[in-house]
Amino acid sequence: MKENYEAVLNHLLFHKSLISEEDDSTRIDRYLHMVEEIDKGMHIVVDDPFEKSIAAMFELVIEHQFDPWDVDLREFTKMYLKQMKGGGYVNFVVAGKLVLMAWSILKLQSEEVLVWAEPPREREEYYFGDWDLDPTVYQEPEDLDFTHAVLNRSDPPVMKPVRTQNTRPVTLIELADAFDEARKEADLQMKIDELRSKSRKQVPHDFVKKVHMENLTEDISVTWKRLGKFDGQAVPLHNLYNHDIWDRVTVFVSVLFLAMMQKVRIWQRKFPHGEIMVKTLTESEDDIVRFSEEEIQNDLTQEKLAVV
Amino acid sequence: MEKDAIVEAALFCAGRPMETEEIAEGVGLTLEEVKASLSSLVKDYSSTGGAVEVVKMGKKHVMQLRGSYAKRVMGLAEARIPKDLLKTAALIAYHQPILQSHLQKMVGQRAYGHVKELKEMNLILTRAKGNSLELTTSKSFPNYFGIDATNREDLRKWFQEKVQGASP
Amino acid sequence: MEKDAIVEAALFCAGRPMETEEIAEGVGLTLEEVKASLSSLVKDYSSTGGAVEVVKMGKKHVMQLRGSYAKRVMGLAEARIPKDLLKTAALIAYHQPILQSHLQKMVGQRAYGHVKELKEMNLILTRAKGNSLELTTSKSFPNYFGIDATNREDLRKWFQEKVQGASP
Repeated sequence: MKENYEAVLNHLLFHKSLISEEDDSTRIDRYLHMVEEIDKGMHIVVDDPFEKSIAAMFELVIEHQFDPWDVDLREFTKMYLKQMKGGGYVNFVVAGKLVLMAWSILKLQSEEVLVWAEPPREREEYYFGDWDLDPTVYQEPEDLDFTHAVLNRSDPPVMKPVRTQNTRPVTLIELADAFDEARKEADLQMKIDELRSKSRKQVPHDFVKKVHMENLTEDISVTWKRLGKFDGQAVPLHNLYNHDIWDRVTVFVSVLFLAMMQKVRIWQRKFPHGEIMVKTLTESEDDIVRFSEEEIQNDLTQEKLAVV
Repeated sequence: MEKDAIVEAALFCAGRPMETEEIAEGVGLTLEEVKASLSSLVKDYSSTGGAVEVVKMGKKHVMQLRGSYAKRVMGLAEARIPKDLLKTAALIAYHQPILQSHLQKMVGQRAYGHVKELKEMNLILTRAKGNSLELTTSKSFPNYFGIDATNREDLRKWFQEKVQGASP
Repeated sequence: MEKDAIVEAALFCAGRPMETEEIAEGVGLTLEEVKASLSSLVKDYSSTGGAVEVVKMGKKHVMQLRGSYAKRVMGLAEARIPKDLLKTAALIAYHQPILQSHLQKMVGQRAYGHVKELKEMNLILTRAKGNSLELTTSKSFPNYFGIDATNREDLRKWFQEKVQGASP
C-alpha cells in the first residue's frame, strides 16, 4: 500500500522535472512540501501508508489541485472499509480526520452541483462577487478590466443564437451505411478485446512485482530525454528503445504514461501490427489542428492503445 | 420592439404549433395583442410569397415552410437520429435478441446511454436476462425507418442483405 | 419557384450556418445563383426590421433570430445554457491561450466543471502545459455563437469591442 503514497509523490516530482525553468514552480513546490508534511505527520498523525496515501490524495483535492469530481468517494469508502475489516486495528483519530477530509470533498462536489441546480437569476451583479480577482494573473490592465466587466454584468456578452431546429427522417441509405460502419467498428473492437485477453494470459505472474520494483519516474524521464532528440518530429516507437526486451517494455509503458499526461500523442499506422508512432506535443497552438489525416484516421486505434 | 415582431420571434423560436395563451405567457403580451399580431402575421407572410408561412391550425399557429419548398430542401435538415446512435440501433436490429453486455463489447461504454435513448424513442424493448438486459427491436422500429418488414426475422434479413450486398 | 425563396427555404430548414457550396448542392442551383440570392436575402431581411435575420459569418450564411429578440422569447426555446457557463466561455475566448489554473483564479472552483462542459460541447480545446491545462477556443466556437470571426485574434477583438466598447 505504500506504493499509493509514493505514486502521488512521484507524480508530483515528475511534473516538477517537466516544468521548464521560466515556469513558476512555486506551486508544485508547495504541494510537494505539503505531501512531505503529511508524511512527517504534521497535518495529521498518519503512520499507515495506506491511510497516508488517501490523506495525500484528499489533501490535493481540497487544495484545489484536482477536480473534486475526479475522486470517487464511494470507492475510497469501500477500500477503507475493506482495509479496516482486514486489519483489525482502527486508529479512530486518523479515521475521524479522514472522514472530515472526505466530507470537505463532498462539500466541494455538492457546491458544483448546487451551482448547476440554481434557477437562473434575474440579476447577477454579485454572482462572482465572492472571488477576489488576483491581479498577478493579468498581463495588461485592460485584461483585468475585461474580466471584471464580464463577471459583474448581469448578462453574458455572448448568447447562443436562436435558430430553427428542423429534423428529417433517417434515410434507408443512411441506416445501411451506419450499419456497415458499425459492423466494421464492432469487429475491430472485439478483435482488440481478444488480443488484450490473450496478452494478459501471456504476462508472467510476477510481472507486476517486477514493474513495481523499477523506478517509474526515472524510466519516464529517460524516455522523455530520448524523445527530446527528435525535435518534436513524429518518431516510430522502435527508434526509442534498444534490443533489450526490458528496455522495450520500459519505453512502451513510459510512453503510455506520457500520453496520459498529454505530453505526447501516440497512434498506430495500421491495426494490429502497424508501426506505433510517438510525437511530442509542442508549445505552438496550431499543434492540435495540424495533425495529418493519417493521425486523425488512426484516432480510434490510438484510443484503444491508450486503454491497454 | 414591435409587437408583431415579438410574436414572430416566438413562432420562429418554438418551431412548433402554439396556442395563443402560450405565446402570450411566453413573451409577456396580452391575449388580445397576440391575437391581433397573429392575424397580421398570417396576412403578411402570405402576401410576400416567400418560402416561409405563418398558418393557423385549429387553435394553434405555426411558422413553417410552404409545402412545395419543404420537399426541395428537406435534405439539408439534420437527421433525426445522430449517426452514433443509429449505428447502435442497426447492430441491435441485426444481432437481436442481443444482451446489453454483448452490445457493450461491440460499441464500448456508450452502449448503456444508447440503449436508454433508443428505449425512450420506443425503438427497442428490454427485458432482464441473467445479470444483463436482453434487447430486441419494437414493432415501431421498421415503421420508423420505412423498412418493409412485419416481424423481427424480416428485419434481420433486411440487414443481412445489406451485409451480403456490400462490396467486399 | 423563385430562386431567392428556394435559398430562403434552405436556410430556414437547415437552421445552421452553411457554405454556399452546400446550399447549391442541396437545392440544385448553381453557385452564382445561390450567391446572388444570399446577398439579396441578407439585404431584404435587414430592411424589413422583423425578428428574423439572414447574416453572413465568414464563408457561411445563417438564418436566426435577431439578438435583441432572442432574450425576450428565450423561455420558449428548448435548452438554455447557464449564464455563468457563457461568461466562462467569454473569458476563455478573450484571454486565450489561458491556463486552467488562471481561469480558476478568475471564476473559482466551477472552472473545472465549466471546462469539462465546454470541451464536451466541442467549443474549446485543451492541452497539457506545465501542471495545468492550456485552453483555447475551437473552430466551432464562433459558428456556435454566431460570431463573425475566422481566427482567434478576431474573436478576441470581437469580445473586447462587445464588452469594453459597450456603454458602461
